[in-house]
Amino acid sequence: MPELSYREAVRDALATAMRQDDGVFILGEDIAEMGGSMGVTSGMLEEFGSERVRNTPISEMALAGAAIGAAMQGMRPVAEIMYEDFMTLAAEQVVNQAAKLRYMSGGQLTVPVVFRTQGGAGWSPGAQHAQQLEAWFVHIPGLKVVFASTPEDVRGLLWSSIYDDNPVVFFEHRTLYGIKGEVPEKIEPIPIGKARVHREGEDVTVIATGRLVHESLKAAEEAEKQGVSVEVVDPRTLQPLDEETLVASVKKTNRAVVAHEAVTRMGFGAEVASVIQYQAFDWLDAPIERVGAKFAPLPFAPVMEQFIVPHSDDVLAAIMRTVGRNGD
Amino acid sequence: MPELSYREAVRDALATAMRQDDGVFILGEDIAEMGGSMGVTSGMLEEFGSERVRNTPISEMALAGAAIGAAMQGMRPVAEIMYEDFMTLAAEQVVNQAAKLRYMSGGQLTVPVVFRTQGGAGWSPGAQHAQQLEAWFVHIPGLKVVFASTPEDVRGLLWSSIYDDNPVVFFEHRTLYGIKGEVPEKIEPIPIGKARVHREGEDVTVIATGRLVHESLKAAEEAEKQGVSVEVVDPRTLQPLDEETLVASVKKTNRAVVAHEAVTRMGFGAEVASVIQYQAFDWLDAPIERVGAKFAPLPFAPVMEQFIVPHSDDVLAAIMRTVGRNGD
Amino acid sequence: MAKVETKTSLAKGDLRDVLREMLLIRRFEEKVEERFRAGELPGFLHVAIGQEACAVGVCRALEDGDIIASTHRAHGHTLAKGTHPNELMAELYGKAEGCSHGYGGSMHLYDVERGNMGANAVIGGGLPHVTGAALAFKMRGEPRVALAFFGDGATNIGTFHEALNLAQLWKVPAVFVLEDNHWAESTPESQHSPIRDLSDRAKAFGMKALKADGQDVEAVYKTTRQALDYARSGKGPVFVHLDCVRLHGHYIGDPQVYRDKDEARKLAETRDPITLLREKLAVSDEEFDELDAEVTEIVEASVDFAKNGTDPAPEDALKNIYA
Amino acid sequence: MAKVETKTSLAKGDLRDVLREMLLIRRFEEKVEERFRAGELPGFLHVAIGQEACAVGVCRALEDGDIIASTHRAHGHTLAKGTHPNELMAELYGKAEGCSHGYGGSMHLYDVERGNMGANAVIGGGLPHVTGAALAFKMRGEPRVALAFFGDGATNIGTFHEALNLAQLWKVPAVFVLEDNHWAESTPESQHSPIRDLSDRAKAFGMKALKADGQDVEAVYKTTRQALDYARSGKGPVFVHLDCVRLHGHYIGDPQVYRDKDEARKLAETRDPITLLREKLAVSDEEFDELDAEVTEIVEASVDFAKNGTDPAPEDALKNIYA
Ligand SMILES: Cc1ncc(C[n+]2csc(CCOP(=O)(O)OP(=O)(O)O)c2C)c(N)n1
Ligand SMILES: Cc1ncc(C[n+]2csc(CCOP(=O)(O)OP(=O)(O)O)c2C)c(N)n1
Ligand SMILES: [Mg+2]
Ligand SMILES: [Mg+2]
Repeated sequence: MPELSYREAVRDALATAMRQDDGVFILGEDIAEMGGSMGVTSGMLEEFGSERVRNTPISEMALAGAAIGAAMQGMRPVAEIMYEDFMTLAAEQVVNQAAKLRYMSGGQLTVPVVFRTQGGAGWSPGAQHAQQLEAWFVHIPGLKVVFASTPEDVRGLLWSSIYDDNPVVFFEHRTLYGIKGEVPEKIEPIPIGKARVHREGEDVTVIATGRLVHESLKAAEEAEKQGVSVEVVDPRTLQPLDEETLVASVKKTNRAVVAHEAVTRMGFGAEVASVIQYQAFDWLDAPIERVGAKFAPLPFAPVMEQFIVPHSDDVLAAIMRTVGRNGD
Repeated sequence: MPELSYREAVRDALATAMRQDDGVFILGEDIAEMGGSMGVTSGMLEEFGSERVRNTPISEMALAGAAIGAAMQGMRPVAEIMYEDFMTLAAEQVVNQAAKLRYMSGGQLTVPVVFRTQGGAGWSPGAQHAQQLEAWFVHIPGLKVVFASTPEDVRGLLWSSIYDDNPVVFFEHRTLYGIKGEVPEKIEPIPIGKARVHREGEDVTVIATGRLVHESLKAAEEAEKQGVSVEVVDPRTLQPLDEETLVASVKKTNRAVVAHEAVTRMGFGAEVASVIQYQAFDWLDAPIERVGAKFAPLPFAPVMEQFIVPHSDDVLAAIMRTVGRNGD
Repeated sequence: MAKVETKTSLAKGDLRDVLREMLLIRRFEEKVEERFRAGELPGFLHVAIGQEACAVGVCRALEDGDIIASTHRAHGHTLAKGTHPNELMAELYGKAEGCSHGYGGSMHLYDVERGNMGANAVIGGGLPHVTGAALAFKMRGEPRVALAFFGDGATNIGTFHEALNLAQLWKVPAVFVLEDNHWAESTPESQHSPIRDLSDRAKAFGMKALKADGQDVEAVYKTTRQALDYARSGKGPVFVHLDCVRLHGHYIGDPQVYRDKDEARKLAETRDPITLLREKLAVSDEEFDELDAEVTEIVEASVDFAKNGTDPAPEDALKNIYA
Repeated sequence: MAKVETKTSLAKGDLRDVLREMLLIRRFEEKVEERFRAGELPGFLHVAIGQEACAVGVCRALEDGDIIASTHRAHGHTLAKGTHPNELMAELYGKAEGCSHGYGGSMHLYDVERGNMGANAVIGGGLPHVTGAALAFKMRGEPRVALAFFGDGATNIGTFHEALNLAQLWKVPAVFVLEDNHWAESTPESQHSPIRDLSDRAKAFGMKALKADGQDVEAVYKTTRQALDYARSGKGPVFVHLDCVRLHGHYIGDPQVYRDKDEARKLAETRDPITLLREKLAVSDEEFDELDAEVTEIVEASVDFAKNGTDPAPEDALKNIYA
């Protein structure tokens, strides 16, 4: 099996779809000559030309909206919003338009558009270039929401997103672009709505997304050394959510930790915790732990930034807290 | 004690603050001659003139941003965003600017601005004029979030919001403007961060916001007839959240229902349920029930609209489900 | 597709048909006002009484395959783009037979088969869609044009600026039709815009701008034709400024406390587009009454159709969320 | 406050000081590049090498009490508005002594006491604040002006359109300074804007527009003066278009694969604002070296100051969230 970086995996999904399908094109700020602010689309201008690798002016709202309009006319555009924080500028189009057009038209319209964006702490970009806003879009009926954590997943899920007939908000994590992993020779679509069990375990289930999947796997290894067996599950798609897999895992382990980089309060973990406490109430031996960013904007100074966002030791501490409780 | 409608109570807080304080002014679309789309600011132009009751063009982003700029220079502007759905257009300014300016400046800046907005189903305005988005803003450190359900609360909390030195997102519910209630002769500020226990009870705690406070009180009366004693608590401020009062109530009743009009998935109830399962785990005799809108945009046809959003019978059903569980 | 042959002006016979269509829209909207006041219609409704020449003049100029995006004030555009009054009225009654099957309502009217990509209740919300649709046409080499309606108030929102800027930058076949009725809800133009000629908005993008009297349906038709030809030929988008009047309130039920009562009365007397066309065509009272009776019957029938329509089942609300 | 007396041009002595200040900014930014490459500076950094005349010319023209809002490319503006190099450098090192106490970083520089309301990492994000600040000044009858810097790329975003439109509508004392370096990140102006003279953007609002060579600090000063006087006198906002050059990459470390190497080299040879001023003032090599040594020492000292600064405690991250 070939090895790709997360960055290359994203690019491979885009390029392969564009090779096989004239309707697929990409648009965004500085995605052409420069290959995007994270180098994801690097080299694509040369292969596909400026009609299909389309630099846009700084107009997040209109570029999102133009992608929607093209999608309504049968294209499959993939729009890049350079930083997740700028999704706020495209929010009207994503939330009031893309998500609702099919519904408001009573099923007449189809809007097969993907909004790719990225974010994450770790490089001290400060409060306006690092926040994680995936929870917002999970709250909006009509959208699908994907957040992949490995090269294999990001490629297979982006592929599925491009060919999904619904608007998909597709989150990437900045610090993952460099990680490498094996991927199937040929792109295999990964169904939207299927969680991935990264590691089986008996004592506690950690449900994690994005960067925190990796932090959780690290924490799980550490916990193992301390005699605690940890199952790590990545929902991968936040909407639809594979409640079945998550709940089944917790029914097996009787304990749960939810981990993401976004602020804990009103973060995606709140939804997961609510679902689990409801569906696995009689199985739970301890309160569900939530691990996420502390309640602050992201500060600049690295020492403060690292304090705000969670790491493997935070996940480990949560694991230990939850197994420290007596079951009943 | 005088009686005011919810609408008059909002107006009274605005007008009283404007009478006593030159720094307070209001701005928004059609708030002057027309008195706003909901008539809230009706008559204020006549009293305060067009400098302080400032009609704006259709520019949600700039009117929010201009309010922020004026607040940074020591004014206390209250910006009206006509419909909650249009908060998406102001989101960048509210979320990346107002919420973070103090922090990014290391405490140099103060941004005492209020963003008033309203929404809610009930009048069949359709998918782009009725959604409830309060959960979004609860996720953003630096903002305070208020959602009042009675004339007394809306007046006292708006007063506190105007004089709070932080940006406040202030939600009103369209269907509540007409309800009447007694208010103190003189405006008494209500602390931001204090829940209100509307009704004491022994068997189950219903935590509700906005319109659902009234639906929950109705459901509580009905439950009473069926022998179930219900406590109804309105957090009133979603950020900061009075966790103490909520948790204390659930520790007493051992059962909880969370109710709001917004979509259940990733709604405010998810956060409340997560907090309660964590802090009152050993006290809970049943899973926490969540009552909210079904997972759909708001449809136009009244019969469908009413199906999507929750009513007192949905709260009642949740109460009955939760008391139907055996405690352990 | 071959390039369609261009008609640059309306023939006399066409004009009689145009009058009939404008009158149909007028009677339809008057009926909507009546039924709303009778408490039969839910939702927020906005009539475009006084702006019929814009809707009809513009939509007549379109070719098959061209598409439109409309606004909150959409009944006229929808009828002019070919939706049957029955389907429109059924939608306003929230019926399954409605053009949005009861999911949309007055501010969300769609008829995708007929090229109506929808009304939009968010000011400016549809403008980037038109840029994007036109881009799709251009990328596929289709000789189609995407056309957006919007109001004077909409020229203040960022979406307008971004969408038109992008359209010009990419030289897509789009036409942006400003129906300038000089009001944005309760706010007169002088209070919402710093410039007195909204055609100047196009200068920020270097976009070709045309202007016409929006009360003169022939002028509207001709100007739109010109704009469509230009856009279709690949030269880029066009901004069309139609000077028009809003004879009634912003929404049905609007007491218009903010407006001088005389203004609307005077406009109704001097600038009613139906009266103007009728005079131009020298339609006799008898002829006019005949036309009127004919369209009134259609409107009445649409109310019957709507009232006899099917209420969606409550659970239908869970359909059509995802494809 | 009484109306401040107006200086319409810079005296000879001032100009020598201006040269020194521009050189200080240049050396400061070169040092920042060096320290970034050495791996000492976290975050995303953008230098404005080549644009020093804009920062200095504009800020010199301001009166006490006037305020500015800056962009992601903020070092020059910040120094020119009076922040000490020590405090700026300390911020870039993430120290408590920094002008944002380590919470902001290069894209979020503040010095509120000195009227710098902050850099902004969101394109266009600060523009409506300037409209609002100017509104506050106007409402309180204070003779102050609020001034925003922004780039050519920023003229494409809706925030720009809305904020300038509102400022003109309300006739607030604001000045909007476009630093047109003809690049938005990797995107040349011809690819991001459909018009070739960005002064035309002001026409959409009917805003008074002035233009100057942004490499000529005297011209920048004079033009800004004119704009400030106009705004301060209550006549409304002014759009100031400065034609300038970006000599280095978009961000530090930018390999500029998208840019012809010759372009930047030629610009450095012919349009470096420091060289231009130096020639105009006929500064001898000795004099220049003296100046250079002087500012270099200040810059070196700022690095020492920064390195010896206090790291915030991790828990400090939980402060300053709410007032
Ligand atoms: C973004 C947004 N802001 C506010 C509104 C409320 N609103 C509906 S119509 C309208 C006025 C629109 O004026 P104009 O564009 O001139 O259209 P007209 O009503 O005159 O047809 C306003 C403010 C809205 N629908 N969308
Ligand atoms: C809303 C938004 N979109 C995109 C970016 C990423 N970005 C940072 S600087 C920049 C280019 C800005 O160009 P211009 O306004 O000309 O300023 P310059 O960099 O030339 O000083 C872009 C696209 C951003 N910071 N904010
Ligand atoms: Mg109008
Ligand atoms: Mg630039």
